[in-house]
Amino acid sequence: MNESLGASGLILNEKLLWEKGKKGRCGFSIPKSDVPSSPLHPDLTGDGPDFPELSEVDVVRHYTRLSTWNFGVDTGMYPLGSCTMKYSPKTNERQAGIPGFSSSHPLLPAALCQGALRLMAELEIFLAEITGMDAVSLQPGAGAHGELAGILIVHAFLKQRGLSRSRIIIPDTAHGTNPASAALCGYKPVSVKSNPEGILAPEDIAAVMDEDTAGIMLTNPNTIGLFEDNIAEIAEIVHAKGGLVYADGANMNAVMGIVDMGRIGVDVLHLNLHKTFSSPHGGGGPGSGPVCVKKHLEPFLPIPRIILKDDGKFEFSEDFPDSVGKLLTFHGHFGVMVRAYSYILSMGADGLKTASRLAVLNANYLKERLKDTFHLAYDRPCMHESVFSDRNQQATKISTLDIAKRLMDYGYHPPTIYFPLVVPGALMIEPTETESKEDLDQFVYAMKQIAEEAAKTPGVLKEAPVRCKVRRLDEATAARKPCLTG
Amino acid sequence: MNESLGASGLILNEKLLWEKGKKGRCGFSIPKSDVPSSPLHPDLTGDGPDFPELSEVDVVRHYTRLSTWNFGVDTGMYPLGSCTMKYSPKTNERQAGIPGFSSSHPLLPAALCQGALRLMAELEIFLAEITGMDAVSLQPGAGAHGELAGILIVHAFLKQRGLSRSRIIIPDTAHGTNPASAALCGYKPVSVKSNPEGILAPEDIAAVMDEDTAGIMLTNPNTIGLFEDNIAEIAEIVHAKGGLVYADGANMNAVMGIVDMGRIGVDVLHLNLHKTFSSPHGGGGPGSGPVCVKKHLEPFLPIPRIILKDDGKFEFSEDFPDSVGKLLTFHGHFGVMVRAYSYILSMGADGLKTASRLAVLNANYLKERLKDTFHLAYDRPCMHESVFSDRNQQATKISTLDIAKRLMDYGYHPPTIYFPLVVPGALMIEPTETESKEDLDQFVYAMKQIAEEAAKTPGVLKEAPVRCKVRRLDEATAARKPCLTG
Amino acid sequence: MRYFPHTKEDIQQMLEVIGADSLESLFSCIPEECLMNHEMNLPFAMSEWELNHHMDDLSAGMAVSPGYRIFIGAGRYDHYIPATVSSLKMRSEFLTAYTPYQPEISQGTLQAIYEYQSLAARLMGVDVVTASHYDGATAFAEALLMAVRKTGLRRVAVSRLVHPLYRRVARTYLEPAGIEIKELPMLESGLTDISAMDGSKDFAAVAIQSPNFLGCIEDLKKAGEKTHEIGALFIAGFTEAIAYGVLKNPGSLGADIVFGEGQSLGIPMAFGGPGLGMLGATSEHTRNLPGRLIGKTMDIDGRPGFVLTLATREQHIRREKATSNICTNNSHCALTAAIYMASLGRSGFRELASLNHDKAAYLRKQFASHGFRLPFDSLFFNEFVVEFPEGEAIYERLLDKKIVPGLSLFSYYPELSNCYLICVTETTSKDDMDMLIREAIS
Amino acid sequence: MRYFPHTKEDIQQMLEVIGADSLESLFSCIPEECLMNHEMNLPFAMSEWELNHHMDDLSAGMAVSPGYRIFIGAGRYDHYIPATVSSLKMRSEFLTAYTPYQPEISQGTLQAIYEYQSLAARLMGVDVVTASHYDGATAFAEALLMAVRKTGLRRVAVSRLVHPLYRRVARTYLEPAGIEIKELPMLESGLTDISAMDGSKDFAAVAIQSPNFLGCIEDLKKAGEKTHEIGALFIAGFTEAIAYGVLKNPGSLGADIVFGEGQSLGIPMAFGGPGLGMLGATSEHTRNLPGRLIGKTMDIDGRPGFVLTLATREQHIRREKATSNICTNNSHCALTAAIYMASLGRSGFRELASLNHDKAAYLRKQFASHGFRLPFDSLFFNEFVVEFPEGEAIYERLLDKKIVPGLSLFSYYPELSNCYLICVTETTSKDDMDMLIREAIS
Ligand SMILES: Cc1ncc(COP(=O)(O)O)c(C=O)c1O
Ligand SMILES: Cc1ncc(COP(=O)(O)O)c(C=O)c1O
Repeated sequence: MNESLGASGLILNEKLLWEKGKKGRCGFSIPKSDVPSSPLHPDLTGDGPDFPELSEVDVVRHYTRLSTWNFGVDTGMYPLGSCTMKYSPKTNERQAGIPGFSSSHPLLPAALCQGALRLMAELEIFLAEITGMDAVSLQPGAGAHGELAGILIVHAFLKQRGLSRSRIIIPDTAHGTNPASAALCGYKPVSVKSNPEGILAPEDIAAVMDEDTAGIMLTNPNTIGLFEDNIAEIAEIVHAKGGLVYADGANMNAVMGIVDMGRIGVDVLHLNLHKTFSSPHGGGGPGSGPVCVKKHLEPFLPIPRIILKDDGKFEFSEDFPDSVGKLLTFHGHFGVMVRAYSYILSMGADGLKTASRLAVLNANYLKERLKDTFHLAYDRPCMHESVFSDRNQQATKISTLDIAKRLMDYGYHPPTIYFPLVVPGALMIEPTETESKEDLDQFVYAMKQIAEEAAKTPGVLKEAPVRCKVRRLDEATAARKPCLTG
Repeated sequence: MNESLGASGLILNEKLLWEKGKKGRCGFSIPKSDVPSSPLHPDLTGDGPDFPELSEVDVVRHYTRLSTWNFGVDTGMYPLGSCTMKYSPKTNERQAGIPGFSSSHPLLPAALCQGALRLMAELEIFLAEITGMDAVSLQPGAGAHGELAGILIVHAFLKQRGLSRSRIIIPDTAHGTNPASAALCGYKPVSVKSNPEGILAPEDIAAVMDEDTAGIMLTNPNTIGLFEDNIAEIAEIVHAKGGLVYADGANMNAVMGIVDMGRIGVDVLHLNLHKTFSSPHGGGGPGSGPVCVKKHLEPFLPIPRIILKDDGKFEFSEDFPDSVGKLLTFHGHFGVMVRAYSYILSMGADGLKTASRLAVLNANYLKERLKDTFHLAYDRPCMHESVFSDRNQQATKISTLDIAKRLMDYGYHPPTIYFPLVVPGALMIEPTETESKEDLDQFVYAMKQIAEEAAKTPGVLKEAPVRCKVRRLDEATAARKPCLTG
Repeated sequence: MRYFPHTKEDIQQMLEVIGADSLESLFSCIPEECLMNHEMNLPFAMSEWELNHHMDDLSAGMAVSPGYRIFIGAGRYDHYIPATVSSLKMRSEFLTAYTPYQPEISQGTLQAIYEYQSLAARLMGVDVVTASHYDGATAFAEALLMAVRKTGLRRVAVSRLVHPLYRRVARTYLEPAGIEIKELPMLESGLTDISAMDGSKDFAAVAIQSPNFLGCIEDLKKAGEKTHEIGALFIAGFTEAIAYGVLKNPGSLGADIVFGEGQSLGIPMAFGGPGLGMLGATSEHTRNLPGRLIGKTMDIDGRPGFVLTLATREQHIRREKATSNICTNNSHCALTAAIYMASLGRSGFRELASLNHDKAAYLRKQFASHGFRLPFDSLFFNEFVVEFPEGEAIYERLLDKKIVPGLSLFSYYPELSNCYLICVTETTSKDDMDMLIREAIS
Repeated sequence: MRYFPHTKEDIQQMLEVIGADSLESLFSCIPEECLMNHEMNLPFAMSEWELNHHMDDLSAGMAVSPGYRIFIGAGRYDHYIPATVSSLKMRSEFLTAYTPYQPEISQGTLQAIYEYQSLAARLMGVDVVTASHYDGATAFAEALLMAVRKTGLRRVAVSRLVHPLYRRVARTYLEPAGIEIKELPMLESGLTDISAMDGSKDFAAVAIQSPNFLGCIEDLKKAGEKTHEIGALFIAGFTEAIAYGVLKNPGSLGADIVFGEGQSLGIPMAFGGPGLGMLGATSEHTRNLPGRLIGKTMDIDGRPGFVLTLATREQHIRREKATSNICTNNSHCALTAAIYMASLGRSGFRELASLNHDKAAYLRKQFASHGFRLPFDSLFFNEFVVEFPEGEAIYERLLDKKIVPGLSLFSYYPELSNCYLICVTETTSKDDMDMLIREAIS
């Protein structure tokens, strides 16, 4: 415990692919041809893309070495707030790799893909049950895509009622994708401040909600890790003016089986399967962002939708005239759905509820253990995460960035920093339920060490990280003189 | 190129399993019971082995972290002489993992395991073809086990002829397993010096070969990386006295398709599938050490043997009364055989021959590039490896051990050191064919850098390694006060 | 549950530190009316072994090779994937990391994606490529939006031979924003009638796919020139990336913006997703690109390194003014594609592409020589259209033989009733093709 | 060939450095009469894809579950293997390293095997366990040789109920060295007749297996006492490691040396190999142990670390005087077993073991209640013997139903004709067992 988790070890440098390759090598087993060759007309053909040529062992070592410069959840604690970096079970990879799933073509006749159709149909039902919503589309490719789907649905719903509205209410704590998604549908975001408790006050919503406002996009639990206590009242206000309530469900990990999103006035909501439902984050995706709606919005869900026929077989149907249309070429990120489905089946109702309880337990435990050391933005019981700041470190000019970088030397992936924007120098810490008490205690130890260093030897933080393959990188020049290809 | 391949990066410390575990956790999915419980009599039962209890994520992180303290062929160059650390193709792992192979029971009726039987039968034929021998048993579990099989066969052959001999000739360059295997059959090794060229001189063999000597155990190419030019003449001498010639084929990687072991008087030979035939070394095994014999020794091969019946089906047969018996419970390390079989099918005759040519090319290239810097024990064209020593570094008291340790800092696994015993301070370098010219050049660069450091700043070598998770370890105390369990 | 590390004692001690007396009480702040007033109705938790069994059963209901011979492409292609690609992409440091916000601890992902951007740029013939999008269709929609932003014009022209599903996704993205989409008709030849643009103006862009949805190779050069004549941006794209192992790339033929689907580059079909949205452009569009970009830079010691860059385009900085709402992308698919491209190399990639064409050409000849009508005679890559004679129910008969002989085009192009889009890749053996013909004529 | 990194130019340049004019000439030192005077006659090289196809075909000829229901144990046991075990053991740093001769760069393997030694010692109830042997049979042979070395006596007694194949391997190892093996007969009960040792002396060891080959649990305590009375070392072992999740371990019952097969600990059956030879003993035997041992120590900075130790026992130091000729062992299988044991933990391991027994007990009861003769009534773990009535060809009938109802004992114990050794593990469902019975009596 009194020893840092982070240490220095041997890693290997590795050149860029094209510095490594040499003409005449190939790491791929080119199939033999069993047909006559019939060259394309020379006018059409080039001599192939200028790819470097490597042997199989070159390729294997290249990516093996690169991987050792990375840090994943399997390496250690990754308390990246708002991203729910929970452990991704290995069995889910086994399931997604079953040839029947991984090698199946999306345009197979329904009779030849009942397995995938059933899986998707059941997953839709599971997600509806978990959120308390009525209907689900699995098509969106990630959270932001789910938001877009949701806003498109809001837009289509209002349009059908002959309403064209120009604005949408978005709290200042919202994730950047919220306003960006709204803008894609032509909505102008109206920003609303959260109150001193870090949540939305009904009166503030009432003050801006009007007939030109499509509704509200809120995140619950919100990005400060707090539950929006006034959600029901806010929903009433919005509904009273003919608006709809969109909920960003990226933080669903806090409330599975605990909060009924359907009951509290949410009309449409998206989930992040790659967060709450444990599919691996893949270095930035792929994700999956199912959109869940109440009955009155079901007609607007993306198509195709899966329907169960009288003969007990499933098929895709396009026959939903009010649908917002298609969001991806085919049926969404099926590979991610397989993992989420496997996770839900492995957990069951009790398991999911326990996951949320332990996620909240872990977050509150960290909050309590750390709040005397780091400034806690809102000292209230939190949900899945809590937001600290660098206020206590001002004296020695230590910033959140410095704290984040130093955490790497201690063997941790840093938390989310400088978000949400309402907390200057935010340190947003989401441990998730898969961290043990020992892991949390060791993290607390590291954070307190860092606080002490910040006070006594701030230079150490300014120099950090010192253990990683590289030290602090010059992001300014990278943006000023972009070098995006080699 | 002018930058060292080795660098320092972030790794994580990790406790011992039992320091990490805590009662009440479990990382295994215990199947539900569908039968009534029927407890065993309490007199018989204990409360289970005192295993630490960990969650699945604990287990995943524990072994993920441990793995990052290791260096494998996939990480980089691993020129461990005599071990043929060539790249192990990933497709071989795919093949070995096919459920039909990996989940099959060894005692299935023949009709239900034709696939495995055919694979083994074909592999035996391939290995006979590659070595020039007549018959093969795949049963031995590794090279030393193959040696034991071979010596048992020699013993059984002589016994059948009413000869009981007490000695066996073993060159001073032999691997330690040779005398140890011979001793298991009660043979007393007679050591013979190799001549100034590093190979055996016929007259030296003639001088010791007699009617009380079972034969000779030689390694060809030998452990100095040289071909035993006089093998044919030596075989004649041994045969003339009624002895047999055993060849250790661990270095077969140099001569596939080039030397005919059958033609040169070898009666029995073993191979290392985990070396020449690319199956991964697994941190020290499992291996596989097939034993190959000429016709006259076939009756003595281990049983069961695979036979092809008239109906075209394969089956195991025990009906070989002269057999030396069984060496493993079942049929040998089948999983390793699958990999070797896949490798041979992927390479074909040309591929295997090319592998040997390139292995020898790489070894000679390194020899030439390094011989001005490091003392070369025998300056002759070599086969798969060459042996240097620390003689040129005596001035500054730098030893082979220091050089080996320093190589780690440069990003290489060290060569085999202090073997063969005939070369004081031996540095035995076997690059194998899967290293590219660039890799070799970079290795040469590192070796020359180290030689320069040895001359100018020897302290740097004495301190090495400095990049690995730990620095030099106290092996003396480890042996004096063994701590073998925790 | 094996995923939970908490022992009863742990929970007790932690609750004490928090000052809560039970796990439930952690949620006491939540108003009563928000709570779920029933237990979730979900299947009873399965053991790892029950799950394996269940999933094996489910997947058994799927038609995949070798059990079935499937000749469908149309946006998803069955290509060989080396064991190296499958095993390297599973390295947990890649798989279980997230977006590389913290570059010092994410150099593996960053260099890999930087290399992906570079190889993809070489493949597409553009100066810059984004770190990835969800799929070819969203990359297409984003390409159109780029043009609209760049030109300030709110009309785009799209070939009717761009993948029909891509066009529907584009409509979903563009219509709410009131952007008008004009459709370019198809010619007898199965190519786009670019002349339909003659004299038109105020178009932000003209978009063409080649090989197009019917497998025909478009004359991008001509289309590009026409497009530039009318002052619009030329957008070109593909659904089958392997084609550019042999074909001249879109950039070299004048495309300003290039979109495409990268699934063919070592990514399993997986019932349609995840795939890889590829989007690139000439350098003047760099700061107008949507989504992540990785850039090369140096650390304070002067060592080279990589970072996410030009973030001022993105939602987390610019919010509603961002060039897109995308956040999580398909990074792991881009990594996979990079490993795949690196494994092939230029010569391998070219050889593989030629093989795809050779095989398709063989099958097409077979159909021709057996008297099937081939509606289009344009040059093609690995897909082509064949007509099955009216009423013969050839398709159904082949299905019974576990052969899926292609995709019926009727629902996409009503005028092409009885026509099927047939795809052949390096995974299709001559025997498979001969068997298809044999059964088709039997 | 994709495994070769050499370009033509590379080869030329390298030859020049060497001063050779061709690859052939590198072998000019080899005497003509040693050269292979023909090309090797091997199948034409297969592409990765042809190989996949070929291997899938070959493996299709294998009877495995779920297609078949297999009730054979007898030294190889079908247990569930968690996905975590399979994926972690494949980490290339573990898989593609070799024996950790250089400890500083091999701490991963070293700590993992040190932990294996520790967990295995707890399982077997001994002070020290080796890093691994090839399999249970060679561990058994090495155990006997240990006793011979230790006592200087050249006679050992082995129960006839030790796995028959283990006994044959032991003979192969011991006979050439002229060591005599006495066989202890079996009693009606299916247990070893230890009384056969009464009054005998000059025995190096007495060796017993429990559960024995017929599945019966031996009275190790009594056997150990008897053995020690006559001044021999007591060697006890097992083929089914899972049994010691519930049974008192051999060490605690007086065994001096313990051998066993660890395949059940997360290692696939793989047609019989590789498995895991487990060998341990009380501390006074430490320096007499064969094979690798990992020890804990410190580096020069005082940091804990691990090394191969007590090498003076081994062939590379002691050559013909070594305690064994073993060099490469089954390290990767020991790693696998360690991951497996760590995943289960004490409670999980115990629960799993009980489940194995419960299921076996269920099936045995079923046989009994359907009138089958059960020759032995001793306590058992997860294997037992049942007799199929003469002439009914039940075995053959079941095979036709894709059920392999056990192992015929006739060839191992001629007196047990018509008797089958039946094994049940946690992977056998009640349905499987009911179906076996149904078919057996039909
Ligand atoms: C609160 C919140 N909303 C939306 C998103 C966007 O989800 P995605 O990144 O999957 O598009 C995120 C994730 O970054 C988030 O944290
Ligand atoms: C020359 C030689 N002979 C025999 C052996 C023993 O082979 P194994 O370690 O597979 O038992 C080796 C490998 O270490 C060797 O290099």
